[in-house]
Amino acid sequence: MALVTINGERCKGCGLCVRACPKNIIALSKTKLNSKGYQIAEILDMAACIACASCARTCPDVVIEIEK
Amino acid sequence: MALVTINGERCKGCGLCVRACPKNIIALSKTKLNSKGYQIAEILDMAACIACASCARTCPDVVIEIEK
Amino acid sequence: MLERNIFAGFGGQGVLLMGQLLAYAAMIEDKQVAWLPSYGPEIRGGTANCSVTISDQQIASPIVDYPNSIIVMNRPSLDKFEPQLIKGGKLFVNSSIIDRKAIRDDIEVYYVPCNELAMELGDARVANIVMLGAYLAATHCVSKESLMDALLHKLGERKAHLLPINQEAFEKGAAIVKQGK
Amino acid sequence: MLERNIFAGFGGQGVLLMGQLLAYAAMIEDKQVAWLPSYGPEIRGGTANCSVTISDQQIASPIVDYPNSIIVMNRPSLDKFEPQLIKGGKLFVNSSIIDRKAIRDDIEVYYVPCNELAMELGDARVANIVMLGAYLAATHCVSKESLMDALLHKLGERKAHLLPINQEAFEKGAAIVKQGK
Amino acid sequence: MTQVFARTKGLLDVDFHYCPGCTHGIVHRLVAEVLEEMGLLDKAIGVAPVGCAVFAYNYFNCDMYEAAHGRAPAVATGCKRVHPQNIVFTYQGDGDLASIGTAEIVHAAHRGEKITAIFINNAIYGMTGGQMAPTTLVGQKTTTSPYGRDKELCGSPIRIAEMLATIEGSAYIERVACNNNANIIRTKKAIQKAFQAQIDRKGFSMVEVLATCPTNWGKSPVEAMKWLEENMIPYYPLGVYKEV
Amino acid sequence: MTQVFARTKGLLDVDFHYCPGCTHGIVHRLVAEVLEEMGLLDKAIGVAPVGCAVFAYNYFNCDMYEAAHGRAPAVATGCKRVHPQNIVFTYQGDGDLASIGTAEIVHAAHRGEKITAIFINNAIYGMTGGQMAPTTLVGQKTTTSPYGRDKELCGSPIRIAEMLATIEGSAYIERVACNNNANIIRTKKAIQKAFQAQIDRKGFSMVEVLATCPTNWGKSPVEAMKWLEENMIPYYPLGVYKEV
Amino acid sequence: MARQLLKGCEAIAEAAIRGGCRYFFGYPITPQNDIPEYMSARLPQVGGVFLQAESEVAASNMVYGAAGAGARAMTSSSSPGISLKQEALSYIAGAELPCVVVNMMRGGPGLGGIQASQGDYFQSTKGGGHGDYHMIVFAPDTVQESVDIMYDAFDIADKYRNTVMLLADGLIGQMMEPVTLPEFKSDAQIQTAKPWAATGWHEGCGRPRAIVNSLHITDEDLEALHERLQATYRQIEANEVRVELFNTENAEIVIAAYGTISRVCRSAINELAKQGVKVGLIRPITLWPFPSQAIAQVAAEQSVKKFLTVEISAGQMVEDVRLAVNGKKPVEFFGYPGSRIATVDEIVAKVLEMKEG
Amino acid sequence: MARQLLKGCEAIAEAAIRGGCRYFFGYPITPQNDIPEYMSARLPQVGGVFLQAESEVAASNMVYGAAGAGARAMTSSSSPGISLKQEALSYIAGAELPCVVVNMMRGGPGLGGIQASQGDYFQSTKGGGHGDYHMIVFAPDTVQESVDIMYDAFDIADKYRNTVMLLADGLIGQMMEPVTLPEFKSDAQIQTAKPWAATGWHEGCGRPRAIVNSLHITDEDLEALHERLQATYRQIEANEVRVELFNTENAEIVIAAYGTISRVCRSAINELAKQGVKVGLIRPITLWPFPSQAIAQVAAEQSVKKFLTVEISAGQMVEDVRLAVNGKKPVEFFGYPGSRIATVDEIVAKVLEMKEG
Ligand SMILES: Cc1ncc(C[n+]2csc(CCOP(=O)(O)OP(=O)(O)O)c2C)c(N)n1
Ligand SMILES: Cc1ncc(C[n+]2csc(CCOP(=O)(O)OP(=O)(O)O)c2C)c(N)n1
Ligand code: SF4
Ligand code: SF4
Ligand code: SF4
Ligand code: SF4
Ligand code: SF4
Ligand code: SF4
Ligand SMILES: [Mg+2]
Ligand SMILES: [Mg+2]
Repeated sequence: MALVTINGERCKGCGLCVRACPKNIIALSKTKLNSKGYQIAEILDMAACIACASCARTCPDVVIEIEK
Repeated sequence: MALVTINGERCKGCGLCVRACPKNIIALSKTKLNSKGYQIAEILDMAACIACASCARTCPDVVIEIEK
Repeated sequence: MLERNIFAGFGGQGVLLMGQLLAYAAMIEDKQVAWLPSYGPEIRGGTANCSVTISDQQIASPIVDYPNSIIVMNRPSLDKFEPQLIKGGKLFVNSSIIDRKAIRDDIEVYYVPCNELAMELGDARVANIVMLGAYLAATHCVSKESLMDALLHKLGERKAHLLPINQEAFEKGAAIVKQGK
Repeated sequence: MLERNIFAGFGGQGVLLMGQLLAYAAMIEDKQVAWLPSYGPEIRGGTANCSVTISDQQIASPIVDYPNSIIVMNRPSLDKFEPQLIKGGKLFVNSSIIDRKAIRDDIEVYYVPCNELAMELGDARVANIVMLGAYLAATHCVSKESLMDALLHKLGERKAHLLPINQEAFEKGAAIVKQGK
Repeated sequence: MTQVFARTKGLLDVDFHYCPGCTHGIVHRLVAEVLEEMGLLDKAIGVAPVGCAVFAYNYFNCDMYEAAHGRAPAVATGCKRVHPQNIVFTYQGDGDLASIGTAEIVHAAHRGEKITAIFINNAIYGMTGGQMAPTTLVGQKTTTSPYGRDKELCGSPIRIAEMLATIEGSAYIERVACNNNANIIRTKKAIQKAFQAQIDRKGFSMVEVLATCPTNWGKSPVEAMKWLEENMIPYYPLGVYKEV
Repeated sequence: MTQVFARTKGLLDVDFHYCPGCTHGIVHRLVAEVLEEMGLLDKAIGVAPVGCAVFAYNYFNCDMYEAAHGRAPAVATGCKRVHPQNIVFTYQGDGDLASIGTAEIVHAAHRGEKITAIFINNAIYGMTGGQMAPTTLVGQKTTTSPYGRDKELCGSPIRIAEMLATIEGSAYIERVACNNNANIIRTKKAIQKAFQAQIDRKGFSMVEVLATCPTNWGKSPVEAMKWLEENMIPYYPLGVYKEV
Repeated sequence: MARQLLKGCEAIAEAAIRGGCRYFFGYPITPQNDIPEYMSARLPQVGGVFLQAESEVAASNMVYGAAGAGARAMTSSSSPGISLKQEALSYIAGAELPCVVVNMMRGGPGLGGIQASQGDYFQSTKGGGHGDYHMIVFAPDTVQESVDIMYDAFDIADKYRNTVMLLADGLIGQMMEPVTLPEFKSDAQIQTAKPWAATGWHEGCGRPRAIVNSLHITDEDLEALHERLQATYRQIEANEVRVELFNTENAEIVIAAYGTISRVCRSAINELAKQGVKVGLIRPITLWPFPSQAIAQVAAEQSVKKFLTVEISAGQMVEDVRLAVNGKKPVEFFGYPGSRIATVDEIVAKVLEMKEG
Repeated sequence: MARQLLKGCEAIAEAAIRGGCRYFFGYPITPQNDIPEYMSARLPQVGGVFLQAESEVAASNMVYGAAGAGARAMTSSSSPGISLKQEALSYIAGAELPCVVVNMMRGGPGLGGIQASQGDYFQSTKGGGHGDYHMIVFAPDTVQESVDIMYDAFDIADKYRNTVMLLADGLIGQMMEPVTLPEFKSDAQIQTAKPWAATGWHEGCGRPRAIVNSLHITDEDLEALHERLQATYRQIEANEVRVELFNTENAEIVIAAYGTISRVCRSAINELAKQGVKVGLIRPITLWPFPSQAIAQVAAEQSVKKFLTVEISAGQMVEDVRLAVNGKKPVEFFGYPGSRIATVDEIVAKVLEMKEG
């Protein structure tokens, strides 16, 4: 199983990872804002993740790390 | 018959007209220098001139005029 | 009369606009006025602030070292500007998102839950107008009418329909201050 | 000792070189010297001139307003510089191509048929050296030996074989002056 | 568990100042990864432009310059001539490289300067607040083309990759985009090839990256990506324009 | 008798200051003839460069500017925007246009500026005494490439016509030479077409003329023509590079 | 007339248009972007042309081209961009062309920062470009004054065939103040006769062939140019000096300051007046020509003991003040170079210290 | 050591190389072409690099790049070209980089002419670029002095991390005089430690990561830069002033002049001495820092009645002389702006007139 770690404090809620995920398992949190006021990206269904790293590759703020 | 007039005072003796003439009838004077000290171009054989204007076209100082 | 105000908050909170509205209203009243944004370093994001000086005489320095009033829409602005307020000056705190009280006790403080009041009206964007209502109710720096004129001018024809909600927001803010009295 | 000279002529006549040779010779003799070309406007062709100041003391101005000697290789240069020569100064005229005499009578004039003398030697290019010979015979500004050293230096190894003809040219020029005496 | 994706050592561990969704961040990461993977970090010297990437000197984990607006290629040239064994790159926006710095980039290519330019074409002046760039598309509204870029008034956008490819001294020129996974991977390969051309002393290399500026385009980051795909890629064809 | 060839009214009746055999004179005449023949003299406004042609303002029989080195296209732009109905042309050397003025010429083309540039490529800086130009051939000795232009050090010569042809805004781009009768006639035609493109408001037009600088090449005018034929034309192919 | 609340940059742009500007060539740089942006929207509405150049170098040469064509043309920029224009500004001087340039200064040197600064005083007043030339340099202290200056700037430029520069610290451009905008100048006012301009020519068209040119190749030509220029400069010095004196009568200490910082000084002076200290203000409105005479007159006053020059720079205008005072009174300096702005308190303290010392 | 007869430009180039210059970036312009031409032939022989840039703008930014890489780099140009370098010079100041620049002045403004001129005095000494910065400006009057200055210029530049400019009228560059060339500096002397330079970096390499930069974005950073710069300038003012005094003792009138015209003044002084008129000469060798103290001292002399500043410009250095004299004595000006050169006779006449008046 894959483990996607999003560094929430650095996430800017841009949503590009959401668009990039082929599994559609990322979404911007409706509730979690970081200290800068950004809605943080969250993995909705980690089990469905195929560790393709599309999300990490597209993240402009380099806040996503992936293990498998 | 063609008449080629070379404005000797303005000629700089560059020899480009000599090179350009298909009839080989232009030469730089061995004797005539103008007031700036340039050897002036001269027509050696006006009768042979075909008024092609090659000489005038190549003259950088626009000193040649041609009538026919 | 010489009023020196600082408006401060996050980029998107409309603090520059608050200052402009006040400045515009003051101009309508034939006062002298200067609006000065801090346009600081070319870095994106972060906080924004502007100062507005209003006077019935020619304004010497438009730079506000010692404000009479400070309007803070977020916490960092409170932290930064509270110490600068003159003794007896007025501090307006957006209590919706600022989680602390003022520290100083030699000033007048008004807590205005701007975002909540704005949400009550169904439009978070009018939080700044709520605050303006509170500010004017406390300072009477310009008249309500002038401010509404300023608002109308700013909204322009295309957005004139937004006037009522702004008016309501303004009143809500003013009410908070009047209640407090 | 303070000698101020102007060398002038057409572009191709080697007048800048004449000045440089004199300057170099003076340096060999441990004199102070300054060579200054008129590098004038960026226009092609036309006349060239340079001034050479030689002194046994530090040279103040390298600009020559009142030359002691003037060496003119063509007519325009004569016209231009004759009036500038100091009273009693020496004027060297390339009589081969200058068709007039000097106007002033308060100066010493030397007519040197440089081009003809050079042609006698079979090399028109040494006309300037002919003139230098005349100039030095009249002024003794530097020694002949120093000038020959300068020449050798300028010619360099590659052109050292040209020294004899230059020497001859020099002598021919000198002879003209000596004859004149 | 094995690491599939981790932050490269080529980047310092600090926040970017860029707006949310700004593609400068993606390209920074790619350049940094390539430098790290090719073992070039201790040889690399980067030149930041004037533009939103002006602070690039705070991000790349190697020696850095900040150059005057448009002059990064000249600065890189000065540096490379002193340190021919180092790997010198510029990172420039389209205002920087395609407008004020036109002469400098053309002549870096002309000299076959052994440097690599990373060229971020986001069709706008980001830092100064969204003015028209030479790369702004016809009809595109910006703060200095408020009625949309008018072809009659200011011409059609310039295609830098095509232009520089005509120059003998350029060794590797490619245009890529950072709009999706595949293209991001291609972008990284292009950057690798460009640095390799420098290592091999073949000449000048440049990678033009089609990028977004959500803030000044007035679009969300996701919308901006779509706009890039629908408008920029058709006008700026992707591909290798020069490879020697 | 009829006049077969007479001095054009497009030139003032004064001597050129150029060196003997300098081809600037030929191109001056051609431009002047074209302006006269097309009836443009009273509409024409020319911009002289910094270079040997700096005094062009003394020769062309129309209103003239003298521009800062390399900036003739910008000056012409300023003028053309004020007088869109006039015919504005620049006359520039290769140091002026291809080196210091690179950004200005590229962006005149980029904007599709309705001006015409006459570009004299003589592979050298004439006026300043024969320094290397970006167009100097590899191996060519100049006063700043005393050992011959070294490709490794300063790259291969830049081909301006090819480069500008990649730009959308350029409407007519041709490279010609003024080395013989036929090519001089072609040069004149190219100049005509370039002005026509401007009249038709099609965009930017440029004629690159391969030219000689006998003085700084250290050759007689005739030798210089031969050198041009044997060395320049092979590297700089003649022809139309853009016509819309 | 109705007052409007305008940002300095926008007010300047509108005033330029009303004063006859129809051609703007610029390049973006903070903190003056509101000028080109405003122009890009507004000029087409009045039949003018806005063009974003590829660089400041090109922009200023486009101005040379447009001014040489007889148009009222301007450019604006900020410090680094102005440095890039120096060659063209010198050419414009050498060709005796009229034009207007705005420098909305920022902190330098180099890329610096965009903080308010007056670090370009020397560059503007002594000639940042090469050769002996001068620009007429105005330094407004309010948005209204910026408008008033800009409105007449093209007239003055045309009158002397000289560059007029409006020099302001960034604050002036970013600030909003109520302004009264003047009416549009009439076409007749705008279209001054310029028989020297390149407009297309033919024999008998009533003027000589135009040659817009800064090359003066012979000694005589260059000398003649310099004589013309110097004569113009003397005329400008005689006619165009502008200065405001505030409270200088019976003042003990006189402050010299221009632009925004002069307003801070004014506050300080008011403050000091409350404390019974008589301080005056000399505010040069033209930095070149510099109001040396006015300063010398004030320096000659018995009451005046000392001068203080306050700047947002490391001490530049102070030299001109010293030259004007010419040793008659001590002239001190206070200020920070282009980042920090001296505060009212600091100026008050400095004056009090001078009073003691 | 053997004397050689060298042209000023060539002597300067050779002295630069012997003083450690290994990188030259330039662009042709009269009257300084002999410098790049000499460099193009000579630098490859000593393992250096000569590069002809596409423009003066590029050349000066290449110098920024090379200086930032730790090299001894220089550029040279003449007036219009120097104007184009103003932005880069300001960047070099902002990034605190050492480099050397030669300005072989020509007549301006604009394209002007190539006549001898000193019209760029203000540009060089007061900062032609934006922001508050200074270059160290040397003005030699002989070829030998040019050599001596150039030989040490890189040491001084490195010492202060500051630009050193050699400012000369074109005559100095075109003139030939005998010179003694110094020995090559050793590699040890040339390779000063520059831990701030970009050379390639890795953790633990013994220095922090290099950032060559002139952006100082926060108020605090920009202030800190200015404090460092101003401190450096004070140090330079304390250490590097150079001036020659000639015949100033008991002089009645003192002439201030630099460069070639100072030599004309010297001739005039000799001439006047013959007439029994005691005239002295103050010749600033550094134009910045300016020898104000030396001038003030001379101004304090009882015997000195008046000052005369002679320039090949419209009156630029005279301001610095006036500032130094500070009203103690009258300071007059004589000269022509950048075309004609005042003659010995004219200067003599001017002095005699001053003596009368
Ligand atoms: C000489 C100069 N001119 C202008 C500027 C202002 N300026 C800063 S960034 C920039 C343009 C940035 O646009 P771009 O290069 O496209 O980079 P982006 O911000 O879009 O990444 C400009 C014009 C400057 N700093 N210096
Ligand atoms: C800013 C500036 N830089 C340099 C010069 C010096 N300069 C005069 S002409 C010229 C080059 C001329 O070469 P080119 O453009 O090829 O024209 P050519 O003389 O060969 O016709 C240069 C560099 C200048 N006048 N201004
Ligand atoms: S690794 Fe791939 S599948 Fe997993 S979250 Fe990221 S994009 Fe989605
Ligand atoms: S791409 Fe990165 S910054 Fe953007 S939402 Fe996803 S994790 Fe956050
Ligand atoms: S017209 Fe033709 S044939 Fe006659 S002289 Fe000229 S080139 Fe020769
Ligand atoms: S081409 Fe003209 S200038 Fe040359 S020799 Fe012939 S006539 Fe004379
Ligand atoms: S302004 Fe545009 S380019 Fe700049 S950081 Fe924001 S999104 Fe990126
Ligand atoms: S130097 Fe060359 S280009 Fe200039 S006029 Fe002479 S031959 Fe022509
Ligand atoms: Mg961009
Ligand atoms: Mg050329």
